[in-house]
Amino acid sequence: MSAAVTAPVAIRVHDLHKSFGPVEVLKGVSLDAREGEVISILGSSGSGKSTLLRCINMLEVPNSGTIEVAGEAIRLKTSNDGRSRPADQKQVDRIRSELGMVFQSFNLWSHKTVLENVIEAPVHVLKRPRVEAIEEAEALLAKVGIADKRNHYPSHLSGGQQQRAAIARALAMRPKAMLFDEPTSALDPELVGEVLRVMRGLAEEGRTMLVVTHEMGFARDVSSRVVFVHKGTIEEEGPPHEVFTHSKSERFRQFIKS
Amino acid sequence: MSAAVTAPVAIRVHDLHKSFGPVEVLKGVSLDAREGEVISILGSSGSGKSTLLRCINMLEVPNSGTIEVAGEAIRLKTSNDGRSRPADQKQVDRIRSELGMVFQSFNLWSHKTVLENVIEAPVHVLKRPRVEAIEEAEALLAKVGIADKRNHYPSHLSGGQQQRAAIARALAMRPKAMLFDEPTSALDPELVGEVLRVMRGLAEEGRTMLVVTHEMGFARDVSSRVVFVHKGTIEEEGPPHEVFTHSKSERFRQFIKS
Amino acid sequence: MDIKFAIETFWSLATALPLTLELAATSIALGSVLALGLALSRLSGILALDLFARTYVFLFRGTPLLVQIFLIYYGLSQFPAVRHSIFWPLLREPYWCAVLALMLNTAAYASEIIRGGLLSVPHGQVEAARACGMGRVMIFRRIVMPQALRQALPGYGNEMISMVKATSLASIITLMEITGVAAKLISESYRVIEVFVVAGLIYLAINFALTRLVAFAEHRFNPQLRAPLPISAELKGEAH
Amino acid sequence: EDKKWTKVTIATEGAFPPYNLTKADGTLDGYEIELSKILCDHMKVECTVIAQSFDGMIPALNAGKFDAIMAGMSATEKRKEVIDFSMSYGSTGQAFATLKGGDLETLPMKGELFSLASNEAGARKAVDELKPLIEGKTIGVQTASIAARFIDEYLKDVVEVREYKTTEQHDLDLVAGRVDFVMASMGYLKTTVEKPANSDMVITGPRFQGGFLGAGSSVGLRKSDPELKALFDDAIAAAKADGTIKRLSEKWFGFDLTPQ
Amino acid sequence: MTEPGFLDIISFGPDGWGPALAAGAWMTILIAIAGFAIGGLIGTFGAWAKISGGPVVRGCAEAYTTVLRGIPDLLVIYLFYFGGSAVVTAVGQLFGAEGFVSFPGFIAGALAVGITSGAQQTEVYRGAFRAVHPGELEAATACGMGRLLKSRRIIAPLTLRYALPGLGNVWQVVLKESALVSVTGVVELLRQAQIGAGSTSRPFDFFFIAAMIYLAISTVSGLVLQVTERRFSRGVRRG
Ligand SMILES: Nc1ncnc2c1ncn2[C@@H]1O[C@H](COP(=O)(O)OP(=O)(O)OP(=O)(O)O)[C@@H](O)[C@H]1O
Ligand SMILES: Nc1ncnc2c1ncn2[C@@H]1O[C@H](COP(=O)(O)OP(=O)(O)OP(=O)(O)O)[C@@H](O)[C@H]1O
Ligand SMILES: [Mg+2]
Ligand SMILES: [Mg+2]
Repeated sequence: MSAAVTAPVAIRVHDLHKSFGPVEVLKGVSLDAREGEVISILGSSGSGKSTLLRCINMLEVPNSGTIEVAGEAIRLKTSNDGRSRPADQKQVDRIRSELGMVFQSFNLWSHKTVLENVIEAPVHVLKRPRVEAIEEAEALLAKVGIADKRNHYPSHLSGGQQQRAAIARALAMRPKAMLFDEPTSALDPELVGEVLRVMRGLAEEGRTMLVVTHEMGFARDVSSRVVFVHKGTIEEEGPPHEVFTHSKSERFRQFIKS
Repeated sequence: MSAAVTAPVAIRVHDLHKSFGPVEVLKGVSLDAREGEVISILGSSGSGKSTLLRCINMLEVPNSGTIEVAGEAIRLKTSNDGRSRPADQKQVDRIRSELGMVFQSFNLWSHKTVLENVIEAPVHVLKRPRVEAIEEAEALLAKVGIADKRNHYPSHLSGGQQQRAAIARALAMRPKAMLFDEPTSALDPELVGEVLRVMRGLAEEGRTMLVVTHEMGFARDVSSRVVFVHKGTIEEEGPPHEVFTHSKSERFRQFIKS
Repeated sequence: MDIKFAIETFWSLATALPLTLELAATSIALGSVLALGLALSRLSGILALDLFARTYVFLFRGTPLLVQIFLIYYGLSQFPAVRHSIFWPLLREPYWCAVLALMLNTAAYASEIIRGGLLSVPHGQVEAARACGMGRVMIFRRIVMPQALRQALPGYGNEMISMVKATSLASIITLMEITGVAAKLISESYRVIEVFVVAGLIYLAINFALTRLVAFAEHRFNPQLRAPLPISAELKGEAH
Repeated sequence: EDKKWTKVTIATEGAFPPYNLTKADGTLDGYEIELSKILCDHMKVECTVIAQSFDGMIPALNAGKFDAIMAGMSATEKRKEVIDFSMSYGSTGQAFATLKGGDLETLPMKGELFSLASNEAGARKAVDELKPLIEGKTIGVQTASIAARFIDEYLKDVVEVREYKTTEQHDLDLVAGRVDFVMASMGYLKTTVEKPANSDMVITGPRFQGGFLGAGSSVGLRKSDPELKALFDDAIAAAKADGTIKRLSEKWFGFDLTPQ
Repeated sequence: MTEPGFLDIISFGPDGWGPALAAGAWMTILIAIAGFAIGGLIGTFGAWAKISGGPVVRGCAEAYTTVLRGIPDLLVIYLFYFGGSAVVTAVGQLFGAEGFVSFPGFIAGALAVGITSGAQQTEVYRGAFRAVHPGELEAATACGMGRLLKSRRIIAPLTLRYALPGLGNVWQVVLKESALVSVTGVVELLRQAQIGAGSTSRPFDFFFIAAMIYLAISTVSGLVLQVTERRFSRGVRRG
């Protein structure tokens, strides 16, 4: 469970700041995720968890701070209008293809079937052979239990089915690291167990994972480290067995009490 | 907790069938919800829970079966093309205004701010005075903890904030009965507790509620009855203390075990 | 209505059909490429491109096509410099002047339609593609464009039909397409309504075919609006 | 029952100088406008002259939008199938125009007038003499005008024809070099070449009139209004006899176009 | 007499065409506004018919859009102008009026333009409606909003958001289409320019100034459209 503390850093976030207009959502967040680590990101609604994940793969460009993926820092530049943006789009695209992401709102492509959603990036970004991609996609869909829905369009799926399709889509990229934004929110307890098992498997393969979750069970049992975000900063951090039993943060103790 | 078994029936569903194309999703569901009852609807993903709720307020028109709200049956007719549809649109609109609904995917109106979303229906459907509606809306937004976001557009909200706005919007109608489709899926444990407390308050006021949920805690502690939907039929039903301890259904026992 | 006259009229007009179709097809095809470029310029965020596209659309949407054709055909040829340039062999020909005017005009309209379609694609769809590491071009080609197209298609259908009808203006620069021939028949017979009704029916037939084509494309582009396939069909589909 | 005419509405184009034109202040003027006033005085009717686009003028007459047309319209056989015409109030014949310095400037028989009605043979001979000189050239004419008809009848195999919606447009293409020469009414061409903008244009070769070229400009009338035709015929005859037409045409065109 | 310059021609002085051109421009605007408004009514109704009408209503709407988009606009105007006169005359004679009763060219023109643009607006609204997220409509339905209320409060603003670029196009088309109305004897801008061109043999001056006036009208309407577009796009996220 505990990834070697000596493993190389897969994702490093340093002093990240992000504002939307006048509101500062992230106020200097720093975080190191070593290879094979599974980090649960906890925090109340609106505390900035999604924003943190979205900054890591540059869907939101931070105002300041650095992000390194596999030792490579994403270069930013400040454009004329004073906003910062990526200096090298190619670099960002490459890094993104190594980071899988499951969105809180799924964002499945509405004009493609489930299967097409899953093979889209492997075939077109990673240039894998189509047949191979389909084979793998079907295995993934079976794993999350929606193989029978592979030719359906997202608008014909139930909420949980959409979420599972989104998970399969992210896994199909075989990314080195994964960013999950509440990947089990729409799932029933059985499926939650199922999906957590899949994620644990990934962790055992040595894949790094950052998981925004409200599942305390997952945080406690599966993750190697727990991070508690509160009002834009990291208020508490540590191995689950430590933070869940004797946390220094009053706020965190209150959060997990409920 | 247990609503008087003699209370009048608020929502009666009888032998409901619904197919999408060739796939039969609901295969004869019957359910009586008495006034003041809180019914938890459990079931695995894709079992037809959302479809059931959506049929009750005619967002999906059932293929056959009857639905009664407060003793009044929704009249259906079969149109020339063989599909059934409501016979009296006015009746359906009236009944809908008495049923609050929180969608699994929130469905906030993207062109209106949070506050506008909440007062829209009270002002325009129920013709309440605007000032009064605003006052009440602000109280509701405060209750769910997003009073400070009242002038934001939905696209600028976090997932949990959107969900709470959707809940406030449904409550603002002061409906006689409420249909909740996974109302706490995007919320952190603290907020879940908060929202469940609000719902319990509603139940105590005698409001009927049908709640699709994956929160076993809620099902066990708050609801007066639990319904387990499996493959389009009701597989198990009863007061929570009964079904959770000695259920006849093998499938249900397995479902809650995880 | 005089059936014999109508039939005669029909046959005279039918000889002009190929020219009408050719004008419409050429200018729509060339115009769509230009339109895409303009729409992308508008959305590129590059000030110079944006301004250029805005001005272009402003000029070509803001003035009547009749005036544009007139100025391109009669106006340009007033300048000796144009007459001695390498473009003269093309500009000398009424056909190419008509194609040029129609193409420039339709590009302005179509670029706005395409832009509307591009803007209607929900943000989350683009984000999901970005998160997969798709580059700008690929996102555009595989995610944005298909969704934008299906949104823009009804409007674009409108525009193509307008273009078919707009070819009629080519008659003022001596091209004998359907309206040109119709005008000639009218000034010989003075039966405006009869000739126009026959001509109208021919245009209607062309445009009807075009609408069906667009409707078919719409159907193809909007699979998610159709009922889900029956399982058996799905399995059959899997075979190939 | 005979109808007593007291009010007559006359349509003109208002954009075909010098027959009819619009002045900057919006009022109509021109040969036909002045003539119409004199004719109406003679007929003792009250006239209103309105401007109307040339396309659709004949159907509009038949639909009752107005009662008469005076718009430089030649009374041809084709048109006579649809409407009636009064006697002619002006005949100028059809002439050629080309660019100064071009090889067609020196066409023979310059200014000679041939009548297809009284001297068919002479006209044919003149045409045959022209043929080798204009072989392979491109000519511009107005669509379905009598000039177009003339080319179709006599020169179809010799020249390439381009048809224009208005005469002013073939003038533009003449200047641009897309056509080598044009054929149009002498009345029109004469005033056109005198404009400063057209200083490069000259009238060349012989003129033709009569026969299928029509009896010259006439008042167009509904077939159902024979009384009105009688009134106009009477008035035009009087205007011819007392020299009014000669005086007006010399003022507007610079030459006499009283029909024989 | 010396040839007047370009500025003399367009001036409001004694030999200037200024007043005539201004009157023509005003007529163009009137016809365009009337035609666009009529088209808007028809378009709304047509889109409604196509989206939620029964098979018969849908069929009618389909036939209407196909035919009116398919035939040249000039034909529609002719049919209204001559056909309208025939009808009005027949009705007039029924009540004892004598001879021809004229159908005013302006009304015929505005109706004809309205009916053709109605067909185009139908398609624009229909396309835009489809871009609206279905969930947002469901939410309105679930509140018990009646058809009208839902249309007014939710569908209209959301549809307009996506329809505005297309409507801008239709407006431009209508503006230019008003020129065809001149066959009914109405003197609008382009007709005035042609009259001027014919009467003075200065086609380029007149077409140029006409183009400038059209551009001026477009500029003003473009600004209005931009403001409206911004208003209706509130709450949209774009990347
Ligand atoms: N519009 C539709 N067209 C076709 N099939 C549909 C449609 N909507 C739902 N379905 C199918 O009906 C089944 C039931 O869907 P429903 O949304 O009711 O599930 P659910 O119980 O709410 O699941 P979840 O917990 O995942 O939300 C699913 O298998 C789904 O694929
Ligand atoms: N595009 C935006 N514009 C303005 N404010 C935004 C935007 N996106 C997010 N915010 C604000 O930033 C804050 C953090 O949002 P974020 O989505 O990161 O929260 P979260 O921790 O993921 O919450 P949840 O658990 O509810 O999903 C919220 O208060 C939200 O209102
Ligand atoms: Mg979030
Ligand atoms: Mg559901």
